[in-house]
Amino acid sequence: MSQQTVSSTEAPGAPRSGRLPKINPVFFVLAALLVAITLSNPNFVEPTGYMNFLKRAAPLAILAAGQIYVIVSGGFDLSVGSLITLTVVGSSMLLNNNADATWWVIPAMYAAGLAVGIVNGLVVSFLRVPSLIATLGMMITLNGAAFMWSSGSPRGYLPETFRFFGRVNIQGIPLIQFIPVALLVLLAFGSCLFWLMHRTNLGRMLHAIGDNPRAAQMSGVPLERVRITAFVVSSLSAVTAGILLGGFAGVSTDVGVGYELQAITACVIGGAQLLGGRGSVPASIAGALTLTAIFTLLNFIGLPKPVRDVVQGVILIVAVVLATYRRNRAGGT
Amino acid sequence: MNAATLIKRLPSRIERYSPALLLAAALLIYIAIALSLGLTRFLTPEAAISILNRSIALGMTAVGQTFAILVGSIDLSVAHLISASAVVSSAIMNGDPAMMVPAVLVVLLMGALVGTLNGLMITRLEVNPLIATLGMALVIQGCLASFHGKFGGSVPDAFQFFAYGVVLGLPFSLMVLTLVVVGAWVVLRFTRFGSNVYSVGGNRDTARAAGIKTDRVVIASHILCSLCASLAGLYLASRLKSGSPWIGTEGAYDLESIAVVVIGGTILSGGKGGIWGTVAGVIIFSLIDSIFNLAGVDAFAKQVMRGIIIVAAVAFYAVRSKRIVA
Amino acid sequence: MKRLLTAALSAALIASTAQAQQLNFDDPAEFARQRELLTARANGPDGEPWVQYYGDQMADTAKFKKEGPYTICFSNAGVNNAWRVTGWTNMQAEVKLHPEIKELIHVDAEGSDDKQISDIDDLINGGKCNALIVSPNTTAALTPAVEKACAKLPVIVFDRGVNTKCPVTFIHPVGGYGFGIQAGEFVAANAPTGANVLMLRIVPGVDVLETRASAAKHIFKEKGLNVIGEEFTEGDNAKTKSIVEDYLQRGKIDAVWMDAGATAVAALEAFEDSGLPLPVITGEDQQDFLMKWKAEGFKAIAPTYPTYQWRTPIIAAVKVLKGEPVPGPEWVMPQPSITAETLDEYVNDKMPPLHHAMCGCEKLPDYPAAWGGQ
Amino acid sequence: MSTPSPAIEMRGITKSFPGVKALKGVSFSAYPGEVHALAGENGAGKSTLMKILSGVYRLDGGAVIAGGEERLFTHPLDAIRAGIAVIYQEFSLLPERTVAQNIFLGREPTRFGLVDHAAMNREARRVLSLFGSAHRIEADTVVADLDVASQQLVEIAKAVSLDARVIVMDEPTAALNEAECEVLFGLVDTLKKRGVAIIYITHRMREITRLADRVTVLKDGETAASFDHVPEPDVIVRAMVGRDIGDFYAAPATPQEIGDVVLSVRNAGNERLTNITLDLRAGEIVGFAGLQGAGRVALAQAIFGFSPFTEGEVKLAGKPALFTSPRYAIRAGIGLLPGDRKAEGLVLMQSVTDNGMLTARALSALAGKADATPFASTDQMDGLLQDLDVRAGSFSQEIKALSGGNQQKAIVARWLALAPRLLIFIEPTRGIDVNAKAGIYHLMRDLARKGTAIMMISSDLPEVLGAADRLLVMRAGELVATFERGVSEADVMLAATGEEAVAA
Repeated sequence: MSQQTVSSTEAPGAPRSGRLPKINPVFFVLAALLVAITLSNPNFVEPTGYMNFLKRAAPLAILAAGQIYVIVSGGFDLSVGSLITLTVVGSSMLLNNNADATWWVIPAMYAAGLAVGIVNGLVVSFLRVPSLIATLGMMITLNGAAFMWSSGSPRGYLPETFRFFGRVNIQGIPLIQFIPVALLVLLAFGSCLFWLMHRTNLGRMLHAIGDNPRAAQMSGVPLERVRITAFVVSSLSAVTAGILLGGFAGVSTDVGVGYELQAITACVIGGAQLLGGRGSVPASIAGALTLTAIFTLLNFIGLPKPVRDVVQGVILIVAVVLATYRRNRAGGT
Repeated sequence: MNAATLIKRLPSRIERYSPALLLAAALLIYIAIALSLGLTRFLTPEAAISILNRSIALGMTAVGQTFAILVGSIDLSVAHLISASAVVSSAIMNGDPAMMVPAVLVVLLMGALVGTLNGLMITRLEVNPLIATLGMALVIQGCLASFHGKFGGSVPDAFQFFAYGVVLGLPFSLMVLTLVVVGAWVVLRFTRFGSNVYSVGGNRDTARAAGIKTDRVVIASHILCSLCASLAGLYLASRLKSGSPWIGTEGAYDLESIAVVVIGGTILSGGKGGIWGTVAGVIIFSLIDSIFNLAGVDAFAKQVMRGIIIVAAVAFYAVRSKRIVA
Repeated sequence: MKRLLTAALSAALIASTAQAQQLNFDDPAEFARQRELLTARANGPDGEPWVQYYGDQMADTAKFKKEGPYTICFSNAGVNNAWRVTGWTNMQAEVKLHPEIKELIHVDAEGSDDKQISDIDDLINGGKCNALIVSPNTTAALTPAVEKACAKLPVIVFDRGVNTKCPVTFIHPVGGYGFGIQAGEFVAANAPTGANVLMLRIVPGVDVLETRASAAKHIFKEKGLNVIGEEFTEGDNAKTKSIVEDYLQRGKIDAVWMDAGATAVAALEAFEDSGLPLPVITGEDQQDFLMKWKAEGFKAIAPTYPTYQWRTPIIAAVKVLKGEPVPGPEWVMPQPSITAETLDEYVNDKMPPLHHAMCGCEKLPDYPAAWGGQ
Repeated sequence: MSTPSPAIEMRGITKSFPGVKALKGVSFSAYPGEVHALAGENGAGKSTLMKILSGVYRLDGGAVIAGGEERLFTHPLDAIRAGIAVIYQEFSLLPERTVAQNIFLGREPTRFGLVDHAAMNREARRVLSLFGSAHRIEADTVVADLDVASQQLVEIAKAVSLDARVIVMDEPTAALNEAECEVLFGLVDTLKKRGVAIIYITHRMREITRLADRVTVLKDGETAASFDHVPEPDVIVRAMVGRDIGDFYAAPATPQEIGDVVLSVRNAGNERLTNITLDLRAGEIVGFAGLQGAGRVALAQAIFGFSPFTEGEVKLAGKPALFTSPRYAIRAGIGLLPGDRKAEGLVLMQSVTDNGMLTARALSALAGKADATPFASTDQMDGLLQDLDVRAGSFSQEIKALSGGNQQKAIVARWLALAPRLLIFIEPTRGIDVNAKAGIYHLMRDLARKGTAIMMISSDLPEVLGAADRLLVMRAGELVATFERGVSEADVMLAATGEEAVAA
């Protein structure tokens, strides 16, 4: 409505003063938090300190890196938490204490994730159910399915072959002594998703459909395919996170609870725009690390859980307010 | 009026009765299952009342959520507000009938405060409603947990009349819910504020251009939403004799109330829908619950089916629209 | 003005909640009673703790006598954790031992008080039930519904109780203090004097768990142990592991005390992954913990909250309907701990990791398949 | 005729948006009982001025004087209370609500505090009856069920029902046929007699001649001319355009330049179109005229596969071309520049380059490199944007800060990268200032010279007449006339409205 007049005058585009490389503030916040953690616990600079931190943050970071795909495309994926549960429970059921089965169980879980992502995408694209509701339904369904499958008590232990990814540290690395496999997984998965989002057509298409789906459609963007891909990426990241979490901590039936909201929170802290059009994979990963760092810090300084909830809530709101403020100040409508 | 416009207006007529259609379908399934299992006693008026009685808290919350969604917002903090209301009311009453009125007042005031804050964050700070209310939920949860081990207390027997009292053969709580529903209907249908809710939800710019103070409408809707949640909290405190800090979250009232509202045909982006759809949605949910209980479906399978039903019901409305959703 | 009012009200609120706080989970009399029961001898056949009971007070059930076959109804708080899953399987198997039971109608409240109240309502209005078994989701909340049910039919409550004496009997093991005492005393006896103890809790505010913690704290205080922290894990393995890792980074932990054993293995793995020797630990009878214990041979005890108590309500219900006396109004059953000496009886690598070994289910029909074993 | 004190006066109004100075000290007034026409090209600042008057925007400088005192409108409500009603160009109706609810939006009649639906419908019917029996609109119809003309009338009724002292009408006739226009003109006369001050925004000279008492022309955010009488149309036009029309449009195509048939449509139709038959040739710009809702956009969307033809035969370069989605149409070589750039064309939060690359990327493999598609690399795109003289601080800046003309050129670049056979321009110069307009016309001609078939849809009749080689007129979903270049505006209007007598 306003656009017509806003853009009326052909201003010779007073070129924006110097395009300084804009660094997402989340990185500064993360750095500050890490300094604070170090101050409250000097042992943090030891490899065990920061490596444990990274290892523990890896699942959420991967999840956020996947969730950002759906958020950039304009939606939400609430089903990731229960997909994590399904991955852990399902792996336990399929492995059935057989360590040699890992090689096919992991692909099988990825296949399940793929199916979940496709269904989410199809329901949103073709049944036109808003993703908030579609993935909420999926979340409830998957949770029920995980329990139904295992009758509430998953059958097998997760063998060391499976737990390798989430638990093992590779020793004997110069300088840093050791490196957790989970961190390697995060680096590999994260760079894949970075490349896909920021270097390929898919990434630009995701931004386009989140920014203005109608314009994207009129420009020939295959809306459905792109949207389904976003949900698939998110689901696959959930399976990956599930494998890491199962590896890190073993079988349990409520591993995934609450992860969906944490992942969205991480993306928001990373400056993603809800309802689409803006977001970055590294910033979302940084957002996840920030969130984990906040929890760790609050743990170290011995704040009780209630305070942690309040802090998380306040940070969430402040992050969004600041992002909005920055954008408004930067001009535009 | 030519043929083309007639064709165009036909679907919008059907759409208006879709919640009723869904409700009828659920009712039919219920009756069919009851008959096929030979459980005719589940088809009596008493059974109907007991089905309705299942969803008093959800009903109250959903009425409030309808306002939030109609105005183009959403409220994820209701579940925690319900817990907080139940805990605070039972802590203040602490078995003393004299404290009933102050407790109710404090709880409603708290609801109004939470609603106002939600509304202010959304309008003045321009925070996405999902994030604003999610943040609020976390803050409430934190405040609640900081009272952990200190809650206790219980409501006096007199207060339990709210949940268990019977007036003229009808449960008192059901009458309260009916009152809330009718009240909400009157507000939406017969007050200027109600019209404004639809207008702001339909198109905020248009509403503003027509001279509506849109921020106030959003804030007021959130206050109503929170008040309804507080009322639900009071009801639960009365029903359970005491408030526990997980009462709202264990009932998943945040997501369930949203699900019920959209199943009732109110669209998530706002401006279209209404209270009767929500009522239909609530009854559908209760019926589903009862159907599952009747048919002896186990809890996990029930969950699976409930998830599918939510999506299917919303798809039922949405699939015809040409609008792109995300 | 409004702000003032709010301030005043919140002050009043804090004052009144502070008062409510007096309802604490620290009852010295109960503590002493349970401490005694742990060493008392139970009545009933040896080796079948699910029909054993302390004391000799019996409930008269003649008025409930009825011709079979019976329909027994069960309002279950939920099957939302592994302990309840094992228990529920026990109960279903127990039913198979009683030909006089025609049907067990099971309604699952999915962890919601509100729903459970409706469920109980539906069950009694359905008019089909001869007896009602209730496993309440919350003590206070379910009291009115149970009272209502008592007026119509014999009610048997187990696991968590209700605040009324109206049920025929309330079946439960010794209790939370007992659990806390068993675990606390073991730690005190096996950790060095003045040892650092980390207390890992599930969530605050749950009565059974609060009493376990308060009992343990008593013992630790008594024996001069140093509690370095009390953390809530929400029963989440990953969170447990992270918390323990963080503590290990900052100092030494000699013993880990847990109010419930679900995440005991995760706590141990934190030590392993940090390359530290395993501490003195208290777990529970979950199979994964027992397996680990057996394999690594660390100092541990597994107090139990036995799942065999899920068999007893069925036994009791049948007795009640036959008019036979049952222990009542409370049926307190033994609550054994698994120790290094008895570990071999319970550890079983054929059973699933989250199976609770103290199930008394080994001789039940369909064992082990129905419990997920091989 | 005018009484001494103006009903509304605006003095030295200035207004800036980030990067744009939209109004540079404009003064304007309207007296009770007069029609003051406000003319100007699209984007001259008319709408901004009126949005300040109606409280949608806050002014940066200057003063608004209503009823003798200075007012600061911070919310539309302030303006409404001051007796100012606006009929917006973009419909501000809520599609899901009834006609009566829309008319009384935000000020529903109440009784005992409750909305009196009966009274509201009654009152709505009374207001609607002003339009006479020719055009019947039921008060309880849902607006979404109305056709475009009826919606425009509801919009007018909404303003009239306010009993305002000042009514602003922003191009109110765009969707109306001749009979409906006459109804509106009659209504304006009635309001005038009642002493209402009417600000009438239009660029149709005919309406200015028919209705106006005074005329003010805006150009580039400034008052270009102001007349206390109604001057000859060409005087107004010159003031609006600010230069000779001669070189404004590019030279027409010579017969040699017009090549083979690119698109041929035979007896095609769908829900909104009937029996469409036409040929579009390489090198030719074909203009489409008609009222709003006459089916021109529907035709473009049908060819483009957005709301496809359901019957008939379409061929693109000899091959069957009944596309069911824009993607297929684009692949086959059809491009479309939407009329509502913001809603359908731009991805506002993305960079200028990204907007230019959108289609090239959309047609490439999803996993392919975003910086080097088979159609264009980002470097080539930046070169193209430079060639089109897109002015931006940097092509990596978000496109939303650019002016309308530059945005439009970025969309043109999007299509140029694909070298389409047929390019459809819908309202190509909407919201674009005069100088940039000429640029767009010349660009269209250059494209045609390179062998592209161009379909041009515009509501600006002089523009279509000036820029097109051939003119097709649509009415009610049908093609009703074909004109060669040089036809008069009156003949086109006659065909478009289907009326017998047309005032010049």
